[in-house]
Amino acid sequence: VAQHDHSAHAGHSAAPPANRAAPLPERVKLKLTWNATALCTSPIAVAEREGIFSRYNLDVELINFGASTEALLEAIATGHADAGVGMALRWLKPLEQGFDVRITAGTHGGCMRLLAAKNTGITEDLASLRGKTIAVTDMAAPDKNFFSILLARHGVNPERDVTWKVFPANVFELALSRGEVQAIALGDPLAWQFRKRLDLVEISTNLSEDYANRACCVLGVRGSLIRSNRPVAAALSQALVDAQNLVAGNHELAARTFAAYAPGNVSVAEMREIMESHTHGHSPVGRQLREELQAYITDLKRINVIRANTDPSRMADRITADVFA
Amino acid sequence: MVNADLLTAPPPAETPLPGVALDLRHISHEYRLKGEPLPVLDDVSLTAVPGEFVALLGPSGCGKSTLLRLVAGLEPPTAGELLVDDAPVTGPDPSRVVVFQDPTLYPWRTVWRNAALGLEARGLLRQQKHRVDEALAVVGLDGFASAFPHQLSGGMAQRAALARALVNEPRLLILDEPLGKLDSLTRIAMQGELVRLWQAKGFTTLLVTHDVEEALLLATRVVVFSPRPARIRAEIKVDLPYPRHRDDPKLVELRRDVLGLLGVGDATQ
Amino acid sequence: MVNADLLTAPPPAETPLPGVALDLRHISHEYRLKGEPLPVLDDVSLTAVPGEFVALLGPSGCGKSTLLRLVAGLEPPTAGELLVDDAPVTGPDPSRVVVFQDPTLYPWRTVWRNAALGLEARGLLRQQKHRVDEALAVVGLDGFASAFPHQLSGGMAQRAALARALVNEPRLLILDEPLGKLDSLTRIAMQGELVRLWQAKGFTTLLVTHDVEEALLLATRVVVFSPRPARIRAEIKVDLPYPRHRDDPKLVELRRDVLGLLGVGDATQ
Amino acid sequence: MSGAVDIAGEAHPALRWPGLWWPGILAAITWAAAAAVTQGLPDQVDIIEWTQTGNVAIAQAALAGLFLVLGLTARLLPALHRRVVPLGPWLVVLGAALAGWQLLTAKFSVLPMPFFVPPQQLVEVYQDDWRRLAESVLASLWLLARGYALGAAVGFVVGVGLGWSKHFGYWAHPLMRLVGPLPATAWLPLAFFLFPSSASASTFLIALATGFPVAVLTWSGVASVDPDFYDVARTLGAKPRFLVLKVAIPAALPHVFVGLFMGLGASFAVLVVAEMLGVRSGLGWYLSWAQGWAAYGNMYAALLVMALMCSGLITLLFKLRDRLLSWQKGVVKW
Amino acid sequence: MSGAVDIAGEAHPALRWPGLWWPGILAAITWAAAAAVTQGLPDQVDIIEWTQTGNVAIAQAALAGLFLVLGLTARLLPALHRRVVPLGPWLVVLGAALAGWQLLTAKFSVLPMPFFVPPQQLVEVYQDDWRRLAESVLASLWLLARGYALGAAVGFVVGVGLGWSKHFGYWAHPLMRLVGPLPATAWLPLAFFLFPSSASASTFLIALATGFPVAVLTWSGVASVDPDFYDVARTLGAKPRFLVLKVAIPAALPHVFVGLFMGLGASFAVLVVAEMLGVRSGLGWYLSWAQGWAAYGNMYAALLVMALMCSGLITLLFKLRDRLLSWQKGVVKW
Ligand SMILES: Nc1ncnc2c1ncn2[C@@H]1O[C@H](COP(=O)(O)OP(=O)(O)OP(=O)(O)O)[C@@H](O)[C@H]1O
Ligand SMILES: Nc1ncnc2c1ncn2[C@@H]1O[C@H](COP(=O)(O)OP(=O)(O)OP(=O)(O)O)[C@@H](O)[C@H]1O
Ligand SMILES: [Mg+2]
Ligand SMILES: [Mg+2]
Repeated sequence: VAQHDHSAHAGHSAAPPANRAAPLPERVKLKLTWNATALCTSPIAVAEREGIFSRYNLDVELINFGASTEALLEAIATGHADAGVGMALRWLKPLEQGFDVRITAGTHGGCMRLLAAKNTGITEDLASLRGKTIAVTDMAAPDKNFFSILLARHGVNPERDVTWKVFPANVFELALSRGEVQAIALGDPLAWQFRKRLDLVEISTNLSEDYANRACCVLGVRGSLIRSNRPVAAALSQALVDAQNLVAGNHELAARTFAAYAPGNVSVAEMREIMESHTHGHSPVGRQLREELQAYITDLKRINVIRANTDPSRMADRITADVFA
Repeated sequence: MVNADLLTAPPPAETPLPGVALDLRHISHEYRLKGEPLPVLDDVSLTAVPGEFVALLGPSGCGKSTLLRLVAGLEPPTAGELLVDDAPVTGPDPSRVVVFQDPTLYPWRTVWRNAALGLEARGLLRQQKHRVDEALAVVGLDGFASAFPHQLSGGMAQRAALARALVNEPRLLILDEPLGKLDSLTRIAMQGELVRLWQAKGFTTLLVTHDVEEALLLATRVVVFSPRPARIRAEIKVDLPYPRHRDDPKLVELRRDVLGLLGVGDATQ
Repeated sequence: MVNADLLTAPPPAETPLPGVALDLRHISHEYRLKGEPLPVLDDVSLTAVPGEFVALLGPSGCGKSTLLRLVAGLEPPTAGELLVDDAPVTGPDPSRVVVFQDPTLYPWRTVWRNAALGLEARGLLRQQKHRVDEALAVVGLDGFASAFPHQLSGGMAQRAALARALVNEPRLLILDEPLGKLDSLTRIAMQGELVRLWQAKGFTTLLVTHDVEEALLLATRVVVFSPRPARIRAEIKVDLPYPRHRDDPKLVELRRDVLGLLGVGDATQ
Repeated sequence: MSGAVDIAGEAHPALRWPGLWWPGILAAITWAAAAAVTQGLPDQVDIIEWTQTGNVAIAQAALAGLFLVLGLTARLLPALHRRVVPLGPWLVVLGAALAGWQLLTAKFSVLPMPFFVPPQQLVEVYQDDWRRLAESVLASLWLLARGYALGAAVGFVVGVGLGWSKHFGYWAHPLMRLVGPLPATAWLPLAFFLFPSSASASTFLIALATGFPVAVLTWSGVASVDPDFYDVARTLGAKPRFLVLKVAIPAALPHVFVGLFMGLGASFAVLVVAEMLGVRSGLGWYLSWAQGWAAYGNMYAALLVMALMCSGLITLLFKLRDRLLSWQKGVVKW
Repeated sequence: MSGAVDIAGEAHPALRWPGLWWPGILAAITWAAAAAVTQGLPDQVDIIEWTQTGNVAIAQAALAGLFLVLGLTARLLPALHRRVVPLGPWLVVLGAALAGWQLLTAKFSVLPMPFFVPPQQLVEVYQDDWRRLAESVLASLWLLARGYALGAAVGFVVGVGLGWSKHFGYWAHPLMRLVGPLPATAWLPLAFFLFPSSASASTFLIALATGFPVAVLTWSGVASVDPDFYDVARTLGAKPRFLVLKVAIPAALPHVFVGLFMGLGASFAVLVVAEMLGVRSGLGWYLSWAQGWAAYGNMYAALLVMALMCSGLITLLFKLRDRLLSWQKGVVKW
């Protein structure tokens, strides 16, 4: 993992977008957790390598947290990290329980796919899933949450009309080929690879319908940090938004940067293709972010993930912070 | 303790199996102690005709128990030849039953099931259950058939081990101080019982004991060993009729001889 | 085997600690066997003046070892009072050293370190190392100081256990058949050594043995027990000077008496 | 051994009162305090409102009453007294612990939500979610039963084989050394591939976790049998079959039980992993679900059930052992 | 025991040839076959093209040559012969297994990609990724060292306490029964909260996994010491301190080692979980990473390293035990 060395000032040539947060007066050390398997968060790696963090006088240490992003949230809430990037639909339920973490920015859209094997009678119509079994990585997975919302909107009761079964992602392929499940709900890069390699039907993604313009991953910042040092939170959020914008116009850069985190048999071209299927230009903050999250909360409430007596508007207020205001 | 009725009961009407002939030719044996060889037996040659009763005497640690292990077929000697009925010994055989110096009862079995071990191992338990009860009665443990070994006194454990051997029909009975922990009364009764069984069944007997008197009371021949490594220092034929008497002057004289051979001059005490 | 030099060496110049006075008052004890009480001692009363040498005789399993455990303070009696020097016994004490019926050597310690146990436990090992070597020499195990217990013969293990006790300076020495597995020569030497130590140090001694002769050769008083539950059947004062002789007609007569008490009439053999 | 400490919790002689059992009275006090704290102080309601606070207080008060009655009467009923006496100190401390727990979580938020939950939230979970929990317990028990039985049986046979046959050991030993310590997660894809259904794959994972310690300890047990035991049997005419079945195995049983015990612990440890394979309920499944939602209340509730279940199963195992090995006084304790 | 099977792999007398070591020659044949299969048949390239096929074939051929030389000369060099003889049968089988593996995966795709990978892919992973793997091994070793040492020490002390002091046992026993068998994952959030850094939280998880079996078995060991051993020491004036340190602990050591051994296995089992706590490298981390990408080649490569590491550490532990417990002939086998 030796790609950080020569990169501290490499990114100055990239035209900085309109700043909403200024660089910090002195250098601040931060710990940022992420999931280094999730290709969609590659802008974080880009931000580090291209010196975007340094531009805001941030000294960011990246900490990788295996596969489960709720551990990431716990790490932030317990002060083991200052901030982290995770999936909104994974985090909202835990955030409802009262973690002291605020969401300051959305990073990008896309990366969840609902796929089905060809010969199962499942079409691109969500209603065709009725009576089928769908594999998910766990019962609290963001993909499960998202496609449950989607199914509910299409008149399929996600709790009764379909069966969700938990499997580790790396055996989805087997579960499909064996007929234990007919469809899978999964995030990239594995979802993308499966779709391509196994020639699966893509029933839907989280870039469909109203969700085409909604953030999928979000930046969560330790509540105490926001309260005590808001400019740092702002700078960090800004740096990530900058990185997103940079990547949006240069998927190749993201793919090349992320190669250091991928196994040897995954090619840069493949990663670029995956990146291109996401919406990396869309990084909401402030009001827009709050509204997107409130919409998610409302959706989750409808499918009984968020408690019935939780007020989406109040919760959205509580879990977001407009660091640029 | 000892069931006197059973001791005098007539021997069961079975055809006695003849005892084996024993032929030890130039047996030597060594152990290893911290890498060094420790010679234990040194060129021991010994024969016994079928039905003989040979007692082995010798200083502590000289190698008597080791010799018995070799005869039982539990270990091969380092050198020399060991013949039973003219066939070399290659391993243990149920015709040669051993009473070890330590009782070595199986802690997970009751006294009865310990005594039944030989019959069970040879699949004869079903038919010959009564033999177990008889043997326990002979050693005076009929009241403790269902006790576990850890509930026995030292002498009782030794008697249980003796019963375990007697249940079988050995053609060679190998005894390593079988009566060492017994009080005089029980001991004398057991000695009488041994002689009675030996005479009735005609098996060959090898007995290690530290009690010179016991050796002379029981055996037809007494072999005296030197200190380690054991060599045969003397063989004494005991040509007295059974039952023998402790006070028989012939026996008292032999006793003095043997003690002398063992280095215990009369003057000592 | 036995180092004769050391046996006759003058006793080390230490002030002998006087032996303890022993007073057992109406001691009874029972175990449980499958839920049923098993009475083992029945109203045993016994006293010993300081420096006395009391031998206990009795049938196998009658309760001798149990009595020694009580005196050692390892178990409280079910009923009765147990006084040592007029103070009730509440637990074991290093002034009362026991040689158990089984050697019970620690398998993870060499013979030397086993013998050193008492000194180590009382923090005296550093100064008194030589005592361990001496004790091992006394029992003839100086060549096996670094052997592990599983490398010893039965008699050697017993001698090691004896050495472990002798290293200490008991005021009461409790011996449970300490010489049972020894050959005559070693046994006689050990008997001599015991008497010598006892005379030199003046400790009180309780000895369980199955050898009537041994009891009479060593003890000033012999106590004979009935079968379980043990009751005192007789006490015999042995008023003979030391060193005693096996063939002393007085001793031979006493022997006949005691055997008679144990139920072994002369006619038997 | 030493410390024959007076566990009975007898009060200082000066405090001894005819007919009173002081620890019971003390327990009544601490439990009453817990009830008072629960009911009397306001919840620091922030995010969640607890519905069971009152009920918890009532239950605590009721128990306090019971302990008071026991404290006043137990000495008069010797049989009862003998049974409750060992519980005394624990009851006192439990009451105090409940009060402290209540104060630290719901009342003063010293231990922050959502990591720490007050007792009333646990009660809430059991009340609201008992159906799913019960279903999960049954599913897990059934999975464990299959996997454990299989693993224990195979492990035992392999262990005996290793301890007995040099030939078997030559081939099995290197395999076991290499394969035994691998974590269950590593087996997931292979297990799934090799077994026809996910249920059988889960069973396999449990069996594997169980089998390894059972095999190693059975092997050890067989290998450490006192060689004299073999000598005795061999001189009495025992054939190898008898030596294995009647000497080696009984003598090895204490070790085997250690293995069975360790295997049970290990099988619980892989339950979470094994229940990632397409099951629809199970404690492990419930745990991952609760963790994913950061529903710590549910998680702790499930953990408590799991701990009780494991502890109960181990107790059962040890009961069985005490019965089988009555000749041997408690070699492995639980 | 029985089965003094002839492991040396001696050939049938008729085949015995002066100076030839037949298993070596057979091994040469199977390894040559493996090389031929690897090089001679075309890869069923579907998704991945392997770059190391040729090198694997060359290595196999080289080993075949070595075995041939050994087969022809080993008998002439008795010292060498004695060392290689036990390997014979395994070498033969390994060669055959390699050939079979090659055939079933790369050549005929009977075992499908990506679940099964051919040897050349493992070689590729080691070649390309050795730096990251080595780093992971070191990181895991360091984590294990800290966690294991801590867990073993605490577990030992707790075990001695449980076995020795009734008082300690009264309080510790119920806690241990309840808490001991909980899976490591369950501790994750609490560990997070309670420990200042993720490194210490990971260490805690490993320590917990290690400590439980060590405590239980130390306890068992102390509790099962032959009471006569205490009697002997007590009559010789031993104080409780001496009884614990010089009697109970040495007598319990064989059990303690079983516990240490089980604890080592358990610590490996939680490595994956412990390394989910924000570490930057480690075998568990590597495994989850490889699994996240479904990179089975990398996963198997890491598993192999992990198995070897665990096996090696256990071997070390047993070497230590043989040294410490030389008075006792191998109670637990490895
Ligand atoms: N396994 C062993 N390893 C090393 N040495 C041993 C072993 N077994 C016995 N010895 C040694 O062999 C010698 C003879 O032992 P053996 O048990 O045959 O003596 P013995 O004549 O029966 O003595 P005793 O009358 O005391 O029982 C002893 O010196 C003993 O130390
Ligand atoms: N732990 C125990 N549980 C039950 N019964 C026991 C226990 N220990 C000893 N006994 C019984 O107590 C009786 C007396 O035992 P003890 O060991 O005192 O006898 P002893 O006189 O020393 O016999 P020996 O001369 O054979 O050694 C025996 O009948 C024995 O079965
Ligand atoms: Mg012997
Ligand atoms: Mg006794």
